[in-house]
Amino acid sequence: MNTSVPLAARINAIRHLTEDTALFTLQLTERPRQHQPSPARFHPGQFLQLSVAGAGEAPISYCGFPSSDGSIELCVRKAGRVTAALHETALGGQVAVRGPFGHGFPLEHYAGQDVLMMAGGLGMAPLRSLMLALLHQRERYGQLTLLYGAKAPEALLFRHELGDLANRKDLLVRLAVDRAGECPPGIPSCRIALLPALLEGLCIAPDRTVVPLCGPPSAYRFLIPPLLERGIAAERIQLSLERRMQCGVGRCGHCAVGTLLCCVDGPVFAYSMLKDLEGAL
Amino acid sequence: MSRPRLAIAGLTACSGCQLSLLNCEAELPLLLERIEFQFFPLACSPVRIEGCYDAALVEGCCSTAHEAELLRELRDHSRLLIALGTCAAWGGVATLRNDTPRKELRRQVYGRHPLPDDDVPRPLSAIVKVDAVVTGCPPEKHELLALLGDLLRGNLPVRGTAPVCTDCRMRENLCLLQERGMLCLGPLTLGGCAARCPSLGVPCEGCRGPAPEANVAEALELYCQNGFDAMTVTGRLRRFCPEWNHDQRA
Amino acid sequence: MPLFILPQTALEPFMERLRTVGELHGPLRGSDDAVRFSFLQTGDQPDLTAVRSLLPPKKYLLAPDETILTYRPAAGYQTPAHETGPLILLGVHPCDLAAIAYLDRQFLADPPDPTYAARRKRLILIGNSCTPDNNCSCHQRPSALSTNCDLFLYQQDNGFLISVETPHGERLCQSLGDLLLPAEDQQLPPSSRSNFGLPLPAPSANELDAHLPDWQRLADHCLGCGACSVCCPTCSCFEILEFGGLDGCSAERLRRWDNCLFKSHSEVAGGHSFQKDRAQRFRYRYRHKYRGYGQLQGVPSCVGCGRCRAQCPTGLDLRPLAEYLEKERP
Amino acid sequence: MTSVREINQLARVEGHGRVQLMQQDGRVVGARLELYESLRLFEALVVGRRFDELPEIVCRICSICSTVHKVAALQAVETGLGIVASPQTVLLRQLAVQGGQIESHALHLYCLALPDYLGCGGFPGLARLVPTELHQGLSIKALGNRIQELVGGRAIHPFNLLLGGLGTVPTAEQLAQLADELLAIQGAALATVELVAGLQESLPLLPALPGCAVTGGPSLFGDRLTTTDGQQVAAAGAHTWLDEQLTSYSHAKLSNFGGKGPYLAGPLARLNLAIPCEPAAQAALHRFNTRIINGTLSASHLARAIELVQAIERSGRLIDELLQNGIRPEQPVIPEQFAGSATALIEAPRGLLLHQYTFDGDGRCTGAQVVTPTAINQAAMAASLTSLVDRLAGNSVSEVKVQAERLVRCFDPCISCAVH
Ligand SMILES: Cc1cc2nc3c(=O)[nH]c(=O)nc-3n(C[C@H](O)[C@H](O)[C@H](O)COP(=O)(O)OP(=O)(O)OC[C@H]3O[C@@H](n4cnc5c(N)ncnc54)[C@H](O)[C@@H]3O)c2cc1C
Ligand code: SF4
Ligand code: SF4
Ligand code: SF4
Repeated sequence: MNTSVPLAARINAIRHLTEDTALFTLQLTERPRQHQPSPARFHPGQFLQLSVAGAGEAPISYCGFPSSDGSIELCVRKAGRVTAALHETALGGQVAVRGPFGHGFPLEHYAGQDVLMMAGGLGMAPLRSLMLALLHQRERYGQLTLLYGAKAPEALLFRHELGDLANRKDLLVRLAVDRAGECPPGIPSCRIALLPALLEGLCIAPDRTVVPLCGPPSAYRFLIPPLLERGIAAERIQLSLERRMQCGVGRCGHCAVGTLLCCVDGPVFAYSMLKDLEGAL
Repeated sequence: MSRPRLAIAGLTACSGCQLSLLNCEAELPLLLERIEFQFFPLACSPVRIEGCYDAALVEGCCSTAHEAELLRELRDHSRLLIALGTCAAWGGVATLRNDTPRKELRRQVYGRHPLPDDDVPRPLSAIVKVDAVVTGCPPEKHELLALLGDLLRGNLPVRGTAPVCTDCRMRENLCLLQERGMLCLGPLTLGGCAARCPSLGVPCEGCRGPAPEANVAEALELYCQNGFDAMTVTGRLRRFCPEWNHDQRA
Repeated sequence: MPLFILPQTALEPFMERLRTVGELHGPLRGSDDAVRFSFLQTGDQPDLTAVRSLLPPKKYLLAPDETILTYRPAAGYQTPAHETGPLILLGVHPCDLAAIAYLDRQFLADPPDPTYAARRKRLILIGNSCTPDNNCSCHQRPSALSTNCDLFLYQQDNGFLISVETPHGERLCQSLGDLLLPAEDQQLPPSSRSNFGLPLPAPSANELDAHLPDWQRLADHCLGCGACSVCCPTCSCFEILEFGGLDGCSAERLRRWDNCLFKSHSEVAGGHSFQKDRAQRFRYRYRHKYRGYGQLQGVPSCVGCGRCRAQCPTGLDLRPLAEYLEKERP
Repeated sequence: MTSVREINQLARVEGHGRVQLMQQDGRVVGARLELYESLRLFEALVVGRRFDELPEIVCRICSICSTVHKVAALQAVETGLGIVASPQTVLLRQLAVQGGQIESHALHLYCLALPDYLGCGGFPGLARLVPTELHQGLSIKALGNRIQELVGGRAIHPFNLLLGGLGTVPTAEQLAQLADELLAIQGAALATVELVAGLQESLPLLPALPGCAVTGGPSLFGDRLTTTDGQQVAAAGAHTWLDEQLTSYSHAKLSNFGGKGPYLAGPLARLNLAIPCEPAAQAALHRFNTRIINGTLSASHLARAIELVQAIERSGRLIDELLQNGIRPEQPVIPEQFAGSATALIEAPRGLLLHQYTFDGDGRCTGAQVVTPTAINQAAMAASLTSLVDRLAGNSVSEVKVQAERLVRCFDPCISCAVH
């Protein structure tokens, strides 16, 4: 499979989510070449490489639901050269993508399980993709919970969707923010607390709960211990790691996590794989 | 695509960084189509700071109140301010004897003649916020063109970190330090010049300034083992950058 | 596996014949006394007894700096055209051959890297036996001497014993028929390298002990100059850079050799680095070289060519550490 | 009532300078040139430095003249320490200096001066008005840079020019290639002479001043200073003869020529001193003899154009000689003594350049003097500005400003050099 050449895509929609983050909807305008997979077919938790000509390439997680029409949703924060260039690109502008890369969340093992999703900051992007997939076949899973923390209410991503989600009977949503601000409409509880505090009072059955986890690199150290304390086994905690990443296929050598490579062995890893790996967390 | 408006100015320096731009003879016509050189006293009149610039490229270190004022004015008028060349980035040759009082140096050249006071020459970042740096004495053509290519798109250049030695080994040069015992500053100097000097058998004089991850302490030891005294080595180090942390092991 | 003899006197015509097959490159000693793999013009005498070249032959497969994609608004991203036509590398030592085999496993695995694959495809490898020096550690990573080449030349008193390793090599020999003598009852020298590239047993826990003082000791002496990775035949980390053209719309994407001993190697946006101190990075390098990582985890990538030791300005040597740790293993 | 109007800062010249126009009752009555470039104090910076560092440091005085500064410094240090560079090195240095001359003259003529005659502000305007001519000028300039690159390793701050030799000697193939390019560019150089000769001059005709230049060696080189009024000064006495003084308004020292000045340095002075010319340059000089010999100041651009032809021919000649002698790789000569002092004279694109150094027994510099063409020309510039103001009596201030700036550009000032 040849994933080395980015395929052209058009920005079909831009929705500003926060001051520095926007949701981009892309439409492939170039057909995959021979032996090339379609970047529009993916599993939640996988990522693609997004190119903005003249600026370069950056790894971005899929954040939408795999759709048949070839559109791709990406939630991107302005962080540097490529992401800033993307934000400068106008609606209808051309970018390029290649992928999908890596292993996503092991959905096939989630059937019949309670899924406790925990997202910090931009970690909501890949988890949204997972959540949409879970909700799409809602009946296959047990209890679904989303714990989501951000710096401030204004920094919560997908505020326009959170209200509806919170009103669903089949999904429990809890939000935490570091400091006060204006809460999204329809959200009953937006606590000023750290993300792990949202676990308080949750009824968790450790042996049938899986925990997909996604947050900034520094967050994992304080997110994981409370889960272990609740008796959740290390294999049941699945986290998505962020590393410097350039080729996406395990060659450039930048995304090493101990002896594993984030791009091909991850970016989603079971905590059990990482816990003894130096430099992983 | 709108044409970015640039201001190109020189402070205390030799004009080499600006000249490097004019030395892109083959590319100049294309550059003129794509970029507006709004303020560029070396090559264009009139000299007037007006309106806003997308970027100001400033050469040289800052050594007078007048220059500091010009620098602040350019900063205020520009979205981006770029330190062009080693003097702007690190201080350069003009800062060679920053540890001797200016008065004393002035006396050596001008005697007791009264001259307006000047300051200790300093890099731009000591006065204003600098958005990006292109080092080199003078900077390399390809880096200038890459900078302009980035400015055309509103990007800032990517900054390398590898030292000159990396370039040098990539060009498959015999190491002058190791094999010829020369005082080559390659290990301590920021690369990007394709190891110009060692490739012609001339030891690197460090014209691009310190590499961020340089192991200064170890290099000093190594030079010493090769028979260079501390005075010679420090003198060399300071040719382009007055501030080195001799204990840095990064 | 047929064997032939190439008398020393026939080396020159042998090379001339090779030139009719493809572009001939080999180790050439320069006026500075350093050996580099270079284009061999008629009359150039390759140095087939040199212990090592400054850069390994990986430069023929992964250039220090190369364009991997070009962008034009109408055409999108495209891979640049690659040179075709055979390129013959003469005089590649067993360690370097093993290194190419290692790179092949990395770059030809699915999905193959187009630039590497195109370059590899045109390469004809003619191996050459050698006499290791103090910097070499090839004996630790035994593999068949002739692994991965088309022809292999064993140095003998008055010429070379040639073993044919691939059908390609066989065809080459046929076209050289009149220059070669049959090697009657000659035997291949015993090979001490029998299992290069095979996985090692899992590392013992203490091998990875972060608190070994040796890491810090090594790290303190490391200049961070990058020489070791640049000259290592299996170091293949690269960074990718994109440059926008002055026309405002075209662009070029480059890849350039990188180095795991640089902090920037593992830095992400915002400046967070996953390998902050040099000691950590040293251990990382050690593990890659002696333990392998990624898909080749457990497969050591040091082929023992000795370049990193020979070219380190402060004489750093991972070898004693490796030996020490090897002994520790159950 | 007296008031002051400034041209601040002068554009299209290297460095920072201004012209003050003294105004009385609405009329300009006087002018003063102020070179306010900030001080770098090179002559003090190098004190205490080892002899081999000097050329590398002082070439940073100016980028446009970095090659010639480097060569001047190398010659001074070598003479001081008794190093004799090989004939091959000497020829290669001459070649590099000619390359610098080509680059500098082409830059000045095409990018800095030409806009004055076409009524635009600089090269962006030229690209619009006379793209072909601009292209021609840039290709000449590029060749000057290629020469400096090949010999010096870099067009600006040529690191390959070392004490006693070169880091790496260019190959015969590289030189032969350059010779071909030089041959190919000759037409463009001759066309430059025609272009400049045909420009409509609007500056009042100001008499040229007596000139001074280096003589006694091959083109641009020599061991003494000669003036058009018949004086000859050996290198060692040149600094005293120039007699630098300090002024209250300029950061550049002002040559006083023992009170007998001012003297003009640069292309016009050189051609008036009949510095040896190659055939095509000789022919051009012959053709425009009346404009150049004892001509007016505004003929300096024409002189520069003729020198461009000369430098290109001369470079070709030097390469021929080098190739005929056969190119040999050489190791730089190493000094055997470390004490000494010497003065070197050389012609930079803008005129006479002097470097003078003294070293103690450890080869450390104890004293340095650098006198640059623009510093020498300062007095001549000031005098011509005064005559200009006289001539333009009655004109509007803005007109005087325009002409004053043009006049200054006739001298092609290099202010970083002047204030070093
Ligand atoms: C698997 C994965 C999924 C990601 N998903 C998202 C997402 O959905 N939304 C989002 O906004 N961001 C995401 N990121 C982070 C995003 O890739 C970085 O913010 C981005 O690379 C910054 O690129 P830049 O050119 O804008 O920044 P710069 O800082 O200019 O980048 C400089 C260089 O460093 C590299 N680099 C810097 N930071 C990172 C990083 N964190 N990861 C990889 N390479 C880096 C870039 O490749 C580039 O070459 C993800 C990262 C990874 C590894
Ligand atoms: S010659 Fe200088 S730059 Fe090159 S490797 Fe040696 S020390 Fe580094
Ligand atoms: S090798 Fe050193 S001195 Fe030479 S250009 Fe590069 S950084 Fe400057
Ligand atoms: S680690 Fe050193 S010895 Fe091993 S293959 Fe690389 S360069 Fe050769």
